[in-house]
Amino acid sequence: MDFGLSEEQRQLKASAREFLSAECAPSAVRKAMAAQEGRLAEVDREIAKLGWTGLIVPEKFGGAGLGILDVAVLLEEQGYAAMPGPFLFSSVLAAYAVARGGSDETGDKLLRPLAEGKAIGTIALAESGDSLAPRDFSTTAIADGTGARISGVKEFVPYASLADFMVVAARGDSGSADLFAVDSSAKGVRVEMLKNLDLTRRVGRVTFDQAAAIPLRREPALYPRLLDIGAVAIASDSLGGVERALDMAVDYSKVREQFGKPIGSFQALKHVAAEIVSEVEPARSLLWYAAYAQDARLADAPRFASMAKARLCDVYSRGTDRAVLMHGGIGFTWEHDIHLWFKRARFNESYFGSPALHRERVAQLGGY
Amino acid sequence: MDFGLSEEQRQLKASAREFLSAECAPSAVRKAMAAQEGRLAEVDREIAKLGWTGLIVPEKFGGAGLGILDVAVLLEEQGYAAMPGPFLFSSVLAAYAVARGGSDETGDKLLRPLAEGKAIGTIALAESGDSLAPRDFSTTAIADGTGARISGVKEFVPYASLADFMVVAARGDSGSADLFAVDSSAKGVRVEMLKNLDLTRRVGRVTFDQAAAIPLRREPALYPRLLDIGAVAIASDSLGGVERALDMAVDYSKVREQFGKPIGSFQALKHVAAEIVSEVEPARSLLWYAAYAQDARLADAPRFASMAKARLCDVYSRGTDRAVLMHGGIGFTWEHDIHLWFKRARFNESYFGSPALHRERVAQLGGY
Amino acid sequence: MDLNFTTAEEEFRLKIRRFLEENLPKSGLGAGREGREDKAWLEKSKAWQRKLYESGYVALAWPKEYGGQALDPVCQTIVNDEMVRANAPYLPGGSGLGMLGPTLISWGTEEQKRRYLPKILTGEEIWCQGYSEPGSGSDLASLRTRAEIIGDEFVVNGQKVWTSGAQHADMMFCLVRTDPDAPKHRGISYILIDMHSPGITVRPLVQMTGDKGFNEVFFDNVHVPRKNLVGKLNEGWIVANATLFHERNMLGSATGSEQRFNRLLALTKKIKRGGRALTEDAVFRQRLADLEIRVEAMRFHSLRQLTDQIRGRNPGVETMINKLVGTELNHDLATAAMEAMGDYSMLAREDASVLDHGYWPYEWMFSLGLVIGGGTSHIQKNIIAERGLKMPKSR
Amino acid sequence: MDLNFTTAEEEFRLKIRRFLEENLPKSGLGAGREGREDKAWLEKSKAWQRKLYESGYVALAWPKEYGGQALDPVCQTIVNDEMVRANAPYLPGGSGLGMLGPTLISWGTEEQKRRYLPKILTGEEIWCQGYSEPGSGSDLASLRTRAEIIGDEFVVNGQKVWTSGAQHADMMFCLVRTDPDAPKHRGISYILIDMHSPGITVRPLVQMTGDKGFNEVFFDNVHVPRKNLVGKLNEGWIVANATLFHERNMLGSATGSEQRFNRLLALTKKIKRGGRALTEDAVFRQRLADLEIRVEAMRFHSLRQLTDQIRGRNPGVETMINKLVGTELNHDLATAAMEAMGDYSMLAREDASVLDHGYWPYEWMFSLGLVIGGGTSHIQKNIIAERGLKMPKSR
Repeated sequence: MDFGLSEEQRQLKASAREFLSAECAPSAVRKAMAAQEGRLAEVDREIAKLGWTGLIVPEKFGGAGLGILDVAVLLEEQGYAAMPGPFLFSSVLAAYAVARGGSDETGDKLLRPLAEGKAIGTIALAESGDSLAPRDFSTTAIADGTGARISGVKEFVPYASLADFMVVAARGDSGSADLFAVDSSAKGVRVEMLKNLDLTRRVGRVTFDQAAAIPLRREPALYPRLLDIGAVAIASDSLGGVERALDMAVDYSKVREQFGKPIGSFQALKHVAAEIVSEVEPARSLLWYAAYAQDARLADAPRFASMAKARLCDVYSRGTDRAVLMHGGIGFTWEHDIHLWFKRARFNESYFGSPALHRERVAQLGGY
Repeated sequence: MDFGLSEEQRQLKASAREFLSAECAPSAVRKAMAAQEGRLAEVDREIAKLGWTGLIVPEKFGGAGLGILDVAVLLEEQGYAAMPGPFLFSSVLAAYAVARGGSDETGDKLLRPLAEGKAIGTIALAESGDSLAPRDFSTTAIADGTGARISGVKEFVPYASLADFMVVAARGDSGSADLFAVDSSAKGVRVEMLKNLDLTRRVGRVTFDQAAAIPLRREPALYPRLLDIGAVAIASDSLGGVERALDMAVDYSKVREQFGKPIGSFQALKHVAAEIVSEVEPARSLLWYAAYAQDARLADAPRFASMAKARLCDVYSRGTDRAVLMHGGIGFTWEHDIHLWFKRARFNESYFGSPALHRERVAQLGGY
Repeated sequence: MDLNFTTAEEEFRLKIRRFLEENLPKSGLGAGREGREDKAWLEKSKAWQRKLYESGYVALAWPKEYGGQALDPVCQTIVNDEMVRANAPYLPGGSGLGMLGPTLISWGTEEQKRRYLPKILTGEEIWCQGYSEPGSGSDLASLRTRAEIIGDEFVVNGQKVWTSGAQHADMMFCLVRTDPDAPKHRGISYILIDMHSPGITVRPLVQMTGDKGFNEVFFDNVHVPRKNLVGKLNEGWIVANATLFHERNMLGSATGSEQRFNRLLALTKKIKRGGRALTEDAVFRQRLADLEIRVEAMRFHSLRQLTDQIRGRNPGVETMINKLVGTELNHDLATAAMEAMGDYSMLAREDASVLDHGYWPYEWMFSLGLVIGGGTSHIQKNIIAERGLKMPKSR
Repeated sequence: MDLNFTTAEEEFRLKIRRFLEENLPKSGLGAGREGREDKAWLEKSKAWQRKLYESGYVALAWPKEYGGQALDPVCQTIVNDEMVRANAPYLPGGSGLGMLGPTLISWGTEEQKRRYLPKILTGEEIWCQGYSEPGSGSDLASLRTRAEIIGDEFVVNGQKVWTSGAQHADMMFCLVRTDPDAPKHRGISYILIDMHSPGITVRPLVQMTGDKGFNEVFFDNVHVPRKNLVGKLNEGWIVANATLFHERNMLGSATGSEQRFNRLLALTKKIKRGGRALTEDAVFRQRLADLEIRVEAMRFHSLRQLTDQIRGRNPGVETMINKLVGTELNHDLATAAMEAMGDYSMLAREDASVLDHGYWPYEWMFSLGLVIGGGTSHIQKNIIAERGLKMPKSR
């Protein structure tokens, strides 16, 4: 029985904290926010060198072959930094789908450059409706030889204009896969970027018109697993985010003075901060288990993915809301950085389903 | 446009406060709690002299013929005092049902002694299921000449063993009334008292076996109106209750010292108190409107009855919970009085339907 | 208790309703809170206020001698309700109408009233509030902007911050320190400053919404005539509190909440969740009903306070809670709307696919700003506990 | 991270599970919190603790020389889990096992350890805690019970309050003031008092539940040998804090929450609402799921702390939150159960029609008592903020 991060994971976390606080300080994040692409190309180059881009890519495709708990630790730090760019969608979700669902040939073609930082993947799942279930998709896949042709419109596709390939969920013929890899430069793929509230991220609308696609069917039931990994990934980012918001509010409360003393000496602010951390720490433990359950392929892994998504997103939204309030007027300015996390929390809360939706799933999977 | 209590209502309130603080202090309430009957016979005699028992009884039956807002003001004060006894169920609900639904003869027979304080009525609505809808009742009424015969089991009948008559809800033949007046001493009426958590009240189980009953059918759709009046009445009691809990906590915080100063000077306690009063005052305004809407027979009266029940009961439960906490250890003792209101809040919350049920009704009646 | 309006009042309501139907600016002036930083907005909305005033619908309860009509506050309530109902644009003279005007009526000299009140009504002079400073937020009384008396002038040096609308303002009501040696609440004066005076620099601050709504204002030897003092010298704190009282009631006003709830309800009826309208989702229905109950409670709560005002009763704790409850309710309404929109809540208001014309992302943020501005919820709770519940001071 | 138990641990789990199946007292000892005031309960549960100890299932991690087995804390966790799973009765020696024992192991003299620890394990000596006083609740360090040193004895005068189990106790670990002139935290000593000494009066206090769970204890010239001092003279505050640390972790323990959630779930499955089981009600499902998520988070949170303990890591803010989060979660669970029961929640636990054997009305009240006891939630938040987040002290 050992419930904690390994030495390697703690080192990974510490080095990520160090790297990101140097290279991805809020001033850098703001550069990405102002840029059209919405990422820091230099940071993306560096993290490839650090091996992050290939972290969960299998070794046979040039990656480190690590697991979800490892990547959760890294995503927590990215959330702490509000790191912009496609990492979560490319190196975690698209990479996971291709690694598990693609043939060796597909893996070689798509994942090797991704691990090396030379290519970017993304995921195209959501549509204008609220359902992520294949039966509700209007996007369809029609078999075409060993491949398929995809038609339909996907919404909120992260970094769609940057992606070299996309992992697309579609309603296939019976027995077909739910997930497909599509080359972004293929004929029939059209990208239109949307305007995001959370400027540390970019999303777009992708229209597929009979676009050539590779079915990802090596592992059965891969699509629901991908959604669970997505839930855990967003939860990890949220953990780091709420931690940062709390740190900022607490730090500010120690230096800002009113009534002749630091505002952090007022009980009201102390209690708000105490309430936030009292939500954060048990939620961290929950997240670790949810990530571990994915790695260990436990039967209850989907249920704990939903628990983590529901809880961490609630805690993140509530935590940033209160952290802004703890700052007073300065917290409402563009100049102060707290709004980066405040808005990112909103993105995280909706992406991959609301807390209410995940609580309902917890109830269903729990047999009640 | 005049949104406030009238001069008469304010006088009624002030005199009720004065009377109850003298005659129905916690020490007196505790006597009732310890007694089997669960009421203060002396106080009940006095309030008859004050005219409270006949407050809403029509003048033709010896009452004052006042309205729901008047009685709401009085119930608020009774809630403030945690006044034990059948008043709310007898002089408000049973009286209302008979006054509106009974013939002049029935009114004369039942309401005149009630107004004079010589008889007690009660209501027998709930059964072991959670529904208050006649179609779900297992209690039935069968026509018998101009009267009816009632059979079934009613639960949580307030002060059943004290009541001289009961207003019983039953599933009748089509076209029949839903409500009936039953003489408690009639053949086929059996009462068994239950043990209450809130000792400022008593409830019992009443079994009817072909008991003779008088249909209350003068006013159509009386039964749903009675439920609405019940909701407003319980909400009024709750308003007074949460007010008292807050007063007790605030008063205690001014005298109890810790760390060399009154605990009320600590911001944490101030903020809790401020949060309670910030819920109480708008809820009071809401309650006034809900009561007024009944008197003015506005079309939206049922909806506002549900709003008041949902809101006031939430505020009461939450408020007493926090008020106990504000007291610290002493608040958890039997000796301290705060638990009287803490438990009464629980009674109020469930009686006539939970806040969640009433919110759903608000949505339904609001057309969403 | 009688919630019926008199026949005269009902006629008045129909009159303003008809007026609004016929005269509401057709475009370019949203009822939303955004977009109020630009010059074009200012000119158009000044014209709108003048028209409204000339038609007799501005500050109806003000005394006649200063351009008001000395009407019952009920009429003002009717106007406010109808303005909200018609989605009428915000008035540019809001700070003057809602904050300075009532303060001057109580505290101003006859000359000040005659000089300033009429132009507040017409919108000819736009006012801003000079209260907060970089070091003085919650602890407002620690402010350091100095005003020295030289001859019959104040000479002002210092800085204000979070000054909404300073870029448009002709005048500022401003707190300055006139006696640096006195205890902090006793050395403050309340003066009226011409914003076109030499030595004033206005620098916009950007909100988290990306808009320029408020400003820093710098004073470098700004000369202000002594007659611009409101109340007594060094006794400005009491005047300041009168203004704060009006500000907090304005910020916590229930009028907008009802409209926002209706907008939220209309939005959720259109959103699908699991194949049904979100309004059919049992869980979201609970949330909607709870919000509506709180909105309705605040609506009746303001009618109760209006009645107390007509009856001449001094406001108590029930009034102190307005700002806290009203602003938090508005933020909760906006948060519910964001959650209702699901993934669409991640779109900025400029996006073509954004729902409900992008009203909610802005409102979600701005409403949090109002939870902070005019005294954060923490400060409001102190006030409620100490002044309303008489709990012992801790500072 | 590896949540698998070793084969040896799994075998140990099966062994204790079998033991409990075969040996659990069949009647008269509920797992609930009520009924612990009477003598019959005491005798029966002392016998149960002795049996448990003799079978090797009490305080497994304690050092061998004092009657423990020096086992890994994992084994203790396994025992705790299985006890909860089997609904095993509370141990009468809880205060000794959970609070004084660990404190003595760190702070006691060799003689004290040999004298007291073995009898804590067997349940032969029952302990109670003498901390709070009528004037000293949240501000514990202001306590006034005096102990004067006369010869080689302390002579104790004063009063303690909220002393759980004092009516059963053979011994008390007690905070007394030994230097009234020193600053309040520096004149306190931690001593062990024989409850059978002359001059001690125990008077029961009744809880809001109607039960006599705790007491007032009066000291009138009670003589205590000097060797009963734990830690140094006048430096008892630091020892007291060690005990408080253990108390708070005990009160906030996640072990019981899981069981309570399961009980709540079983209850709600049986309750009908609108013709369906309450578990099918979309709104209540949200509540259940939210509670279960919080319960699970605390379960993993204690595994994480257990791991840290095994790894020898000093506890930080993640441990300071246990009492706050654990007790509020338990109260929320009980409140949800009360709401689930609808009108049946108004019945006292003695009523024949009460649901779920009357477990919830008592639990609803008692769990609020635990939110208060051992440092209210307000005090816990101060500790978390000041010690955990290093926010500036305000006192």
